Amino acid sequence: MVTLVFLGRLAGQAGGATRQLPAPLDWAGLLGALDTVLAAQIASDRVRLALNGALLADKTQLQAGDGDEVALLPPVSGG
Amino acid sequence: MVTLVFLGRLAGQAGGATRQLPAPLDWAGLLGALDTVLAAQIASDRVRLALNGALLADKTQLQAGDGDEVALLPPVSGG
Amino acid sequence: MGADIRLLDAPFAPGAAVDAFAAAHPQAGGITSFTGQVRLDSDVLALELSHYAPLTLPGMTALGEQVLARWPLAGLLIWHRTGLMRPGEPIVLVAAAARHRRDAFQAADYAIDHLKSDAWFWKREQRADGWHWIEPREQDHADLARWRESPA
Amino acid sequence: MGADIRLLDAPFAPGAAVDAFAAAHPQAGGITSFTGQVRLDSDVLALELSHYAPLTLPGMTALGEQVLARWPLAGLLIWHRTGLMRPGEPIVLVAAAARHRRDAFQAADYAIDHLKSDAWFWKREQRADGWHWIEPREQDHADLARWRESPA
Repeated sequence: MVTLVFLGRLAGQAGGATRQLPAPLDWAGLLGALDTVLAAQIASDRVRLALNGALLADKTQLQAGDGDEVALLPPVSGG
Repeated sequence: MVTLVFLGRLAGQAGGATRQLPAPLDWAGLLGALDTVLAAQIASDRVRLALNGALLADKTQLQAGDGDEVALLPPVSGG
Repeated sequence: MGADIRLLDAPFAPGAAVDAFAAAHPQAGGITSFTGQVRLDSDVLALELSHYAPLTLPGMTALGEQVLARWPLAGLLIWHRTGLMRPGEPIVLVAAAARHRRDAFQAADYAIDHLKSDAWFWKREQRADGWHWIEPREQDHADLARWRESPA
Repeated sequence: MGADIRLLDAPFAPGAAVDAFAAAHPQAGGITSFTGQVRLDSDVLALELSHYAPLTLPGMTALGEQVLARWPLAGLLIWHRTGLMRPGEPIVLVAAAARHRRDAFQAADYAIDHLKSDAWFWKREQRADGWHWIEPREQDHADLARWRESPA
């Protein structure tokens, strides 16, 4: 399984902070597994992806395997 | 009497923090009452005078009467 | 010397932290510190900060190293709260100790400006009508731009 | 609101002062503070600060009013020690509380830069070979010039 971690407002929109999806998981698989509103948000330029704690320069190149953690990171909050 | 208050290094050079001089006291009288080394220092542009807590714009215009306090202020120290 | 970088999940006293930090760096002539606290605002009941451990602490650590490389400091401290906070509680403390006060001011100023962008925190406020996520602020971008325009 | 301006002839704890100051201004989101302490230096045994009461406190008070007029602050604190101090003891504490952190930083920075010129203090250091008066520093003039060149 791949663990998705939803940060910030995405957690509320996903209905929880984490979710499990079957491995392997790529970008098309991720978008396809989410409802269309959430998928559109995650596809926006403002949301970044980290695979096992490392930010992806190009999130569309996601390749997650069994046991991996994919974090979905909206813009951080202001002060 | 007029009280002179020597601040900073001037106190050491005057041999004490305060000194009494007869009133009235003007600029020439002040310089004349001090030894020549101290008088030269006090005449330098870097030393300012305050009469009863008020800085004099032109210290050569000093006019101190009985009970007045004349402070002799060298440059303040750096941080 | 490494920076003192911490994520704290319980309230802390900035004053005691800064006094201990100052005492630990007696060769420094000056310590500049910044405390951010939850503002007392008639609308805000509480503030919640969430973070993503694999990114947030490494981001703070990298920022600390960057600040130490840029200014000659005797010490640097960056502490940040997470979790639920009430009005008046400290959120963040940055302190920089240096031989010269200009270095201490610039380092602390830079650290707090960059903490927003280099560390990953998400904030939401509880108001009478529920929880609201806080968006990035334009002022933060302007604050960061200062450092790009004029190197310290 | 007036500034909290004090001349102190005994040691004080900056941390406790800043915590109390922060608590007194809960509407401020940020507090910037600067502590100057007697540097631990192999040569310096003690530092003595003298002042001239009729000028020193009015100078600090006028500086406080000037800072409050220039930045929108929730509070301002300027405390300065006088008398004999040992290495590690705090000499000066400046703290500025503001809604926005840029105001707090600039106000504290300005206050400490101008304290040297607007308040009258004379310092001497005790070293192994006796007491030495400290002269004005070029860096202080440069620090003040910053504020004339670019208004905040």
